[in-house]
Amino acid sequence: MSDNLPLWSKTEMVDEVVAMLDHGASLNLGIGIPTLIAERIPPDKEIWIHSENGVLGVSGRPTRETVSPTLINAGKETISVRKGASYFDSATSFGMIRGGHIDVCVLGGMQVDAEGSLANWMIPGKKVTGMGGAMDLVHGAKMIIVMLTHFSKDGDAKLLHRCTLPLTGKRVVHKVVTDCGIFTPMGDSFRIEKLAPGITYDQLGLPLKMWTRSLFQDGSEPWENTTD
Amino acid sequence: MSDNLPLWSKTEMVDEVVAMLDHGASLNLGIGIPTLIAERIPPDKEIWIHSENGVLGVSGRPTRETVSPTLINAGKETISVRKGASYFDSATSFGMIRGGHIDVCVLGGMQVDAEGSLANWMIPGKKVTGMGGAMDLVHGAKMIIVMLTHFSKDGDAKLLHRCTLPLTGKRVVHKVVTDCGIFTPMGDSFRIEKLAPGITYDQLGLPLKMWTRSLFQDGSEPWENTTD
Amino acid sequence: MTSKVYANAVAALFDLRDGISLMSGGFGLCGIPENSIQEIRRQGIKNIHAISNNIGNSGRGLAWLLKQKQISAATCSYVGGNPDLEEQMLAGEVQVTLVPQGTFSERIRAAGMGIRGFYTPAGYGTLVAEGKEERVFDVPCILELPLGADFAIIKAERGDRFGNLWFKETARNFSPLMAMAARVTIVEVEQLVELGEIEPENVHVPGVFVQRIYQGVDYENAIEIPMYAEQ
Amino acid sequence: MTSKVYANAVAALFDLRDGISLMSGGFGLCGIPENSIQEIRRQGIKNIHAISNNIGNSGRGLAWLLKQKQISAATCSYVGGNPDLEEQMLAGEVQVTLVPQGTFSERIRAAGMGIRGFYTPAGYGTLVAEGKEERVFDVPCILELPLGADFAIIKAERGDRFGNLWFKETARNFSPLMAMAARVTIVEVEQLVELGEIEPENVHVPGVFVQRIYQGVDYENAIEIPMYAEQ
Repeated sequence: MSDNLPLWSKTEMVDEVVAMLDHGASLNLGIGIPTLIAERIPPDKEIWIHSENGVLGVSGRPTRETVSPTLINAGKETISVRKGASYFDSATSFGMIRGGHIDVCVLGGMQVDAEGSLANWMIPGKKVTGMGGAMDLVHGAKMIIVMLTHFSKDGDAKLLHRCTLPLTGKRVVHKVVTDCGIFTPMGDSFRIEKLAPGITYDQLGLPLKMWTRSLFQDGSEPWENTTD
Repeated sequence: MSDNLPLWSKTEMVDEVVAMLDHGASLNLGIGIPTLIAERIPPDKEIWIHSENGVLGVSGRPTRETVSPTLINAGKETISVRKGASYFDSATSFGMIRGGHIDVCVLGGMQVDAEGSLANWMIPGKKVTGMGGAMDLVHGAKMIIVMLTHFSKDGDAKLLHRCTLPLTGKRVVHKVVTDCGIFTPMGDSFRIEKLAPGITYDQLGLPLKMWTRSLFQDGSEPWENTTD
Repeated sequence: MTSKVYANAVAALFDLRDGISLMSGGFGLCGIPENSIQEIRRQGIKNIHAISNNIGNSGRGLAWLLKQKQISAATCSYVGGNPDLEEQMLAGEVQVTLVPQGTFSERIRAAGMGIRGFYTPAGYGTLVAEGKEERVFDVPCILELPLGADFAIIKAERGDRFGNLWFKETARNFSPLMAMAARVTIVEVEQLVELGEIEPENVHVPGVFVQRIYQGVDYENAIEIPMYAEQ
Repeated sequence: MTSKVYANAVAALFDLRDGISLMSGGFGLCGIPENSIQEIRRQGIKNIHAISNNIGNSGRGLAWLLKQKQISAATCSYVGGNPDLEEQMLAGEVQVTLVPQGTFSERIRAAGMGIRGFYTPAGYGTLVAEGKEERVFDVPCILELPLGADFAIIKAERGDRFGNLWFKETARNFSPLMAMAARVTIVEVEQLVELGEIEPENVHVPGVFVQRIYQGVDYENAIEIPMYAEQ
């Protein structure tokens, strides 16, 4: 179903998220696509990246000279840190999240629903990986953003009225960024905040009643970007 | 009632407690008489003294040259520390106690009862000071020792069948050291572990049924120290 | 984000108002935020709910605010050695809630760490347990709830512009917990240092817990009970 | 007290036995107690209940014990990247309990700090909440209980004979919490230093939480996923 759509690339998705971040914000990045965000933040934007294994101030990748086996992110990849970084134990690290001290948390997902529930840790009967920190990360950050491709490999939309997979968190997601656009869970429908150029609402893979239009602050309507 | 008794001095009481401490033990000292313990530990006995305001490794007093306004004990007195000392926040400090990591805690008291309950923070209708850390300190340490004079100024025994003052902790005390001797709360009575030389059980200020004899490890009986 | 660094106490404490809940770090007079307390005294705001272990001591620290009748409620563990508080408590001018010190610390941490309640044995079987849920685990416990605040005023030895903090000796006490637990945490430091000057492993409070920071001045660092070794 | 310092892993791990619960610090392969794990592999003790975030990764760390079928139960948050565990879990050879990572950390801390239970929103409305008490505070929460162990094996960068520890970079992770939560905590260090060499303010784990310590040897310090800046 998505084969011929003018979808956003991963980089375009990442840049949409980066545009949502305020200067000085603190940010937790889940493993997978969100990790790319660290590499797309412009140098003049001071963002404090938290990784739940116990570091605040992730800056990017080390060189072969500076790499350290004891300096990794939650995806177990080597990282480097900026001046002003700090290290702490895992209880403090998750307390930062649970206690509401991190501004934005970006996670990957398998399904998101209109109620804001997220499923991203388990497919019954298939390989089990464990929830890791995801069930904690969805509680506490001031804004929870989920990034995922809009359609599964089988062409099914991953934005649903209600998730069918086991939940990671119930009513926790604030924004959803897919390769089709940006959406806000509204309870029984998603509000369309932005669509990738050329995407129309009837290509979003769910009945019309699942989508609600919203005006942008500048008065333009997202529909105007579409061929609808 | 206690005027003519051959009571232990404060120093003798303190030395009885010091004798109970194993080399290498960790020890929390309450404010008041227990503070003196820090100054009576022999140099060859390595004792790690904890003060609940956030220090482990208290060693004694500073000189006028080394004194620091940021280095105090829970009694707000200036202290010094030994090599290997550490500082930490108050949550960690009380977690050390509550979590059972401190071997011995010595507190002052107003009343102790045969059930092992302690009252040491409030006399209704009189001056209120607050419980400070006492209600936490009585839970968790492997041995809770209460030091107090055996009799009040009015001559009433402070070791009772049941405390009459508001409790600091219920069934928490393991040993009681008074100026008359050392006692173990047994539920309905106190077991006499040791008496100050010349003290007899009928001078202890409560009916005979409140006291139980015990044999020392060397086979001698505490009664043999008395004129009974 | 505007910068977290403010010129002084006047600039950093611009939005305090009557009726706020206010945490103040320090144990007795050790590690108290002297500049912030003096600025609050100058502002004269009223009906403060003060949350601090001692609410001042020996007529100093938060007792400066007590003397001016700026505090109407106090949550603390110990009022001994604080005649201003004892007097106003007995006169009914300050509503005092006494909390066991370990529970006080842990409730503040819980507020900062997003823990909604916890079970502790401290206070079981005492007046402190009245009205609280009791439950038996390996030992009988009572349920205690988080303790947060609108503002926290904190003093640290060193801090940088992101708000990373380092405390000296026993001046740490409740301050890192309060920094986590308040909606707005305002820190004064002996030394405002460059980013990176506090070694990342040795940061006591990561900057994300701090909203404002300024260089303090004229520290008294009073010693309450000086005791010296016999020399 | 006999000294806490032991000559090596063989000496320090003298009393492990079949059926123990065993915490192991580290995140993936970062900060794992390599010497202690190898000694347990040599000893061949069985029916271990392993409590560790990943129970090894990429065939290393605790996966060495999995390969020898020494682990019969595992409490962890993530099994991805650990084919040995996935295989034995699906074959029913290892009973795996998955715990959300923040809850995992906080439960271990609770065991160490004497907290008998706490309420957290993490896991509410999910499979994790099944069979647990739910209670609504500002948000719906579930009750979680402390997680302790018979033994903890920990690796630190520096440690002294009293057991004061200091960790490098992100190698700290769960280790300080586990040191608090186990009945016997056995630490191996890159550098065994003199008392006082770790600055008192910068001690990450005060020695009172540590029962045994030894100088480790031959550290591999493997990097799981090396990623480099384009140069």
